[in-house]
Amino acid sequence: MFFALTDEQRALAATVRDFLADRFDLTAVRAVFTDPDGDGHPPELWKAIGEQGWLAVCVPARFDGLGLGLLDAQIIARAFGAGVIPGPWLPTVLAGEAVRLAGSADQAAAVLAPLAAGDLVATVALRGPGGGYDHTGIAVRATAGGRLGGVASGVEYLEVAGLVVVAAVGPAGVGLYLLDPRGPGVTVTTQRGFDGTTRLASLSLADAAATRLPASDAAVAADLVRRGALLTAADLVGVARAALTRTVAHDIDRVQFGRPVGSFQALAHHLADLHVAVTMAEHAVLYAAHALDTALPDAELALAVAKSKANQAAGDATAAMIQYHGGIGYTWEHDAHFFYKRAKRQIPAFGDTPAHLERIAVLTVDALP
Amino acid sequence: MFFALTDEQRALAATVRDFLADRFDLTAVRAVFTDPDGDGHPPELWKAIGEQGWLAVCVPARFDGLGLGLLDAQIIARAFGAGVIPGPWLPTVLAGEAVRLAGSADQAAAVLAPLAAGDLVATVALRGPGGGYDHTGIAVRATAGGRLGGVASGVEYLEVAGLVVVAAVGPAGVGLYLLDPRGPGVTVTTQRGFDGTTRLASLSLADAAATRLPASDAAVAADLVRRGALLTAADLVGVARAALTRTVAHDIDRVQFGRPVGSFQALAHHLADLHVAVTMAEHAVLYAAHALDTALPDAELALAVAKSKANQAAGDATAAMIQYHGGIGYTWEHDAHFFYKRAKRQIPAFGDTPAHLERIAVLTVDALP
Amino acid sequence: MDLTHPPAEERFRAELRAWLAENIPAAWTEPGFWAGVGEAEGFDLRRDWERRKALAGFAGIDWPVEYGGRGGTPGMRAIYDQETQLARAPRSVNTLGLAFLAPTVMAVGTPEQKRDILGPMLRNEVIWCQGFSEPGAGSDLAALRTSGVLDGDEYVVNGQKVWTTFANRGDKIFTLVRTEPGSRRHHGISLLLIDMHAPGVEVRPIRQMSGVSEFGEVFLTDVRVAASECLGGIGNGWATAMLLLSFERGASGISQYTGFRRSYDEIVRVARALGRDTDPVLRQELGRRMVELECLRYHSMHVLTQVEQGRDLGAESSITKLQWSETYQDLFETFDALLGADVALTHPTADLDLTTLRQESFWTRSVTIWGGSSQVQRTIVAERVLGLPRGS
Amino acid sequence: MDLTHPPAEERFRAELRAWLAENIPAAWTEPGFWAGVGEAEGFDLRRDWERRKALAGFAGIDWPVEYGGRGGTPGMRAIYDQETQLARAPRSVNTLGLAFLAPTVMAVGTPEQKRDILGPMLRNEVIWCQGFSEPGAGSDLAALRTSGVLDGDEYVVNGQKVWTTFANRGDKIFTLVRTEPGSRRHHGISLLLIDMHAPGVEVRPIRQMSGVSEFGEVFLTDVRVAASECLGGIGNGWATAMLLLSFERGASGISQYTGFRRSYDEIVRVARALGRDTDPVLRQELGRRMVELECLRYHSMHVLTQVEQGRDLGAESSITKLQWSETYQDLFETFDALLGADVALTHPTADLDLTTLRQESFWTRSVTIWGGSSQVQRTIVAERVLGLPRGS
Repeated sequence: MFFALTDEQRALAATVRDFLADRFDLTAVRAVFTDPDGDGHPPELWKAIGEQGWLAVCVPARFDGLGLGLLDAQIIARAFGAGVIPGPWLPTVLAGEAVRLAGSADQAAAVLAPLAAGDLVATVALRGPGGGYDHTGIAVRATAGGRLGGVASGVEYLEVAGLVVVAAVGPAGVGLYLLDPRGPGVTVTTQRGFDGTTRLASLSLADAAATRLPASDAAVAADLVRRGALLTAADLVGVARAALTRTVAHDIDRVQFGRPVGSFQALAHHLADLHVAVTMAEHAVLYAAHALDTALPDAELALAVAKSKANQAAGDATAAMIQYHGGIGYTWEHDAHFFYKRAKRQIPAFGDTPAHLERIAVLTVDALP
Repeated sequence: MFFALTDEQRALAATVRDFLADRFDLTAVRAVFTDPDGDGHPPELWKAIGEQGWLAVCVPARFDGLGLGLLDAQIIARAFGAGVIPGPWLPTVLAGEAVRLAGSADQAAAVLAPLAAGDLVATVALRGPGGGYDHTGIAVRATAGGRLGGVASGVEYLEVAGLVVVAAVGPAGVGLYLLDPRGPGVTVTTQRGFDGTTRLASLSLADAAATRLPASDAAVAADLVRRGALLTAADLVGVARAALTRTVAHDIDRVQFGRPVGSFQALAHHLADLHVAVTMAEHAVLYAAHALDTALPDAELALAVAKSKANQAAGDATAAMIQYHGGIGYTWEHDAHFFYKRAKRQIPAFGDTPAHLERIAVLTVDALP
Repeated sequence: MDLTHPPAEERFRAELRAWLAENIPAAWTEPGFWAGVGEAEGFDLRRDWERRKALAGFAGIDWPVEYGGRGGTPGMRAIYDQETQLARAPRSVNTLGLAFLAPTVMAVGTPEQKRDILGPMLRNEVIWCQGFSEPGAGSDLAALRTSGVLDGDEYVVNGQKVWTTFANRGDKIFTLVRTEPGSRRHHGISLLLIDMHAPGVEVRPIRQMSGVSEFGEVFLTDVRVAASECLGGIGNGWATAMLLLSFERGASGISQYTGFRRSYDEIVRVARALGRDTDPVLRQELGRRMVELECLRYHSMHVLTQVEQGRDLGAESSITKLQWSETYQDLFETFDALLGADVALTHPTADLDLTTLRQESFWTRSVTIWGGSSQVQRTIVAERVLGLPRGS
Repeated sequence: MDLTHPPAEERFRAELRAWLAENIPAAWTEPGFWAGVGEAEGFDLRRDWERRKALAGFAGIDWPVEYGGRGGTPGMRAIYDQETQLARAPRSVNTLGLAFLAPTVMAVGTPEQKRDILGPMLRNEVIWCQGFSEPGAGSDLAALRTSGVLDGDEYVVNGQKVWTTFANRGDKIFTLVRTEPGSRRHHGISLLLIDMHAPGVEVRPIRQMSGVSEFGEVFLTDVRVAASECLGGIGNGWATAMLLLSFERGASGISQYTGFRRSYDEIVRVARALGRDTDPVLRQELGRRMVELECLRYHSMHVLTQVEQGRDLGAESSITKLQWSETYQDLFETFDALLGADVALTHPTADLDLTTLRQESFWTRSVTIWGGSSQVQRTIVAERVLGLPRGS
């Protein structure tokens, strides 16, 4: 039994953490956050992410990747969450996963090596406005010839992406398509939002040329969503842990009524409950990553558990971060709102809690013999 | 604006409270609770209830009743909840309401006077096994001639009742029927349960003769359920307030780690939240009773709010009563479990929380212009 | 029970409602209007509107006539709170003055203070700020450090105040100042009335997480204040401040209810636009929110009754605060829940603009902090209502 | 990550599983069996079964061979916890001895104590009770008042213990006694081993709210105990007790998970029988319970890993306790929720017997109280894990 990260994995975690503390701390985040007209994609950060190999984690070795799995990728996602790091790392990794899972040899060769090196920003467009992450949420149709029409909403970093993986319903059902977002028939429209640690846009397609990933179908699309959910859960767990740690540190120092605020029992007990919740969410993300990597029979359940628990932990911890900082935690000037807003955005991403709980019911209530 | 009880109503509340403290305290409750084979219907208590006029509250003056409304009846229900009082007061009052609302003049004359005087124990049988409180939950069918067939579950004090109001679906839809539970074609079967402050039984009917309340229909049946829900909510509010008050008193006295347990902030804050919840439930029951009595346009919403809030307050307060008494609160010998078990039984009675919340959604979401 | 208002109060309602209908421009009630006009213009519009309202006789509803008020009943005050919300009247820009300073002046002010402060406040000629909180003294007010040193018949005040609403628009500020050097905690404090335009007063707006700036910091550097500009007596500031804060108890919650009830309906309309209003799980959440909202309404009737009966509500006001603030916050958690994956977008669909609701949603994070945090309120309920022993 | 067990551990699992399959009568696993047999008969069946299991080599799995144990790994212990639950093996009647007293004896017992206590305990020849709590000393153990006065080479013990599991069936009891007259709090206490059959020991069963009596009160009146019947040294009882309680940390939660997971399935079957398993609102509740259950399982793997790596879990055991106890309690709130209006009935329909689940549901109210209440556990997490300053 070894339910833990290996020494190498711990070293990776430390590297990412140290790098961010050194080179992209909350001051750097603030610069991106408070510039909503900017592209939210600092070039020096992206360059470093490429150099460090953090885009290559899941890319097979034959395409100059590290050939690792989600267990390693979630280490990076967690650190990025903890640092509320902007930039298209997550959607790029996810687009790479789509190509790895369902692309032809040529597609893989064309996409994965530059993606791993940081030479290609990519993203995924998996649902229409107001839609969920299953096939009913897709609002793009595909012809047999691979022409796409329709719309996708909330696409991360679409405006800086060189490649989009689009989920569309074609004559043979759901498929994934590679699209050049600068091609004819493609309209990209900025979507304003409150979370300055990302950039979002909608994608409107009118007879736009795209190439199908030949092995893609509904099952692969669902798998891709699960991978997105796992990395998002890891991001949320990072957010939750950082929010809690920062709140504890503040409440050890902050004195009211002649005592540190953290010595008031009602607050202390709430923080203790949050610690239990965040710890459980950490366990759950670890397990789900491993389960997806090794195709354990309960991988789907584990994923739904991990995302549900990460949603709860991050929602509660970031709300507590504001409440237990007192007035200062509610200001623009304090960093608490970065964590709060990122959690708010990520909680419904790749499946909100009710969707995952219903999935759990399917797997444990309906499936009971 | 006068949102409060009148002096007369306060006096009634004090009378009931004092009477119970004097003549039917928790020792008397215990005797009934711990004798599951007994009929749960102490004659001296019933006699006194009749003499005091507590069965006559909603009965019109022409049948020797007091001609008051639910606002007065809920005073008694609350005191009975606070004292975890056994006996068929609530189902008898409710059966009287059915006759008052939908009975013929003859039926009213035959039933209401003896009922008001305490000479008649009555009850209501409104749903089948596993069924809810709307028409889909009814498992009794009626012929045009008033013969009943089918089954009803969880009927309070059926075994001591001289009259049952049965909801049945007949040729003209839902109706309410007067049934003699000792007549032919009627089988009464004890149903064992954990709440020793009541007695429950099922009613099996095979071609049993009954008399329809001529003005009864689906609307009257729904109104009757609302009245039952209101009185049950009042009972729960009484339970909740008593559970909280007793817990506060215990935790002021109980010393651990050299301090009264009630001075520990986490516990104190939880009790404060419970006080807010119980206070709101008290307000809500008061308002709903008045709204039903005076047919305010939002009476239906108010009832659903009152029952939902009373459910929550009583569930939380009685669970806290056990937790914050420490080990002793978990013993048979302590009284905490009377409150806990009565709340458990009453919470789903006349509509569980999800049912009332869905009703609220119908009234405030679907009905929004 | 009698939930009706007497005829005189209902006549007042009709009169007020008619005046509001005539005097609130239609454009003001359109979604996004106030978010659209700039902060400065919005303030000026509100300031002027409120002045006109005062001149029409709809200010100081329950103030005595001698102080320029209408001399109305608590019931009229509740009707005013409700009707101005229903009509989407702009929020007051002089809230803290009207709610807190004014009744304190009536109670302990000198005749000159009553004359000079109350009328101009009602007509919005003087906008008042509150200067209680300091960076190190939030919930723990007695930890304040702003000092005033007597020099002739003036105090020289130095210090810093924070969370001051409308700091950058205010004309005067009622301030807690430690006027007895070396005093500790509740002792040696005075409530001074300081001119915000005086030399040495500097203001820095505090931007909130919503992006809006309604609060500010106030820096006081050698600000000279006449000793006569003290309310309630020199050295008696703590008692005066406690008296002042006790007037929060007048609030029954009906104003909050009326506003939140509208937000609920707006949220339902958003759910409908997104096709989520038929989702049984979300319906349960909405139902749960409505339970708490309606309880707040019933509670406000209870409070009004107590006030009309002349009862001291005391620590019960903490129940009102907990009920409205926690309910308000939860309501917007439900708003987020029903937006699903598009929660982060200002316009999840082309014809759905969530700017205003989103700002309100961020605002709800603050309501459990200011005016006594939920933690402070629970302590008050535990100790003063339930009688639990003082803990820590 | 490697969530497999090494081959030796899997061989152990196979061996154990086969033995259990052969030795647990089919009748024992039928619903209601244990509720049906009387308390006394049930105890005897379990006592005897456990003795046979010990003789077959399936007791003391991770105890050293020299003490009669199997000398197995922590992984084997976890497998044992899981497989006995899966096979619905009867719960041990000697839990407190096996889990707490035994490792303490191994650590600080004299050679004679090791010899006399461990073997007979494993074979259930001596059933051990715990005598720590007193009526005035629940969570606050150091408030204990039971006294032992030295008389020759014996202590004369007087006092009262409470919440003693199997008080009426036990043979010996390990007890905290104040052996130094006038000592206070943690000082002057000794851990004495008292014969429950000795003169002066009286037992009164405590009936629980479920109606079952598993606990009891123990009255000690002039009970004479040889001074040699002390574990860990006279006057050193507090340290010995803390060492003893620290062995709770061995529990990874896998045993609880396995049991609760079965209860979840039973609850789902009840929902199905009542046609409530398709209700979208109840499905959300069930889903939420499953989230916490699965987290408990992952957590148990984490704990086992830490134990295998020789790490001291310390205060982390409070996290385990909070997670399993609160999850267990919530699971049975969901059970109640899905029963709807028939919640109070033992047989809501003719073919549905809820007696056992209902008893379990009442039992869950106790698990957040004993073994350190949830409040005590949260304090430990706050102070010792998060490093928050000691409050009160």
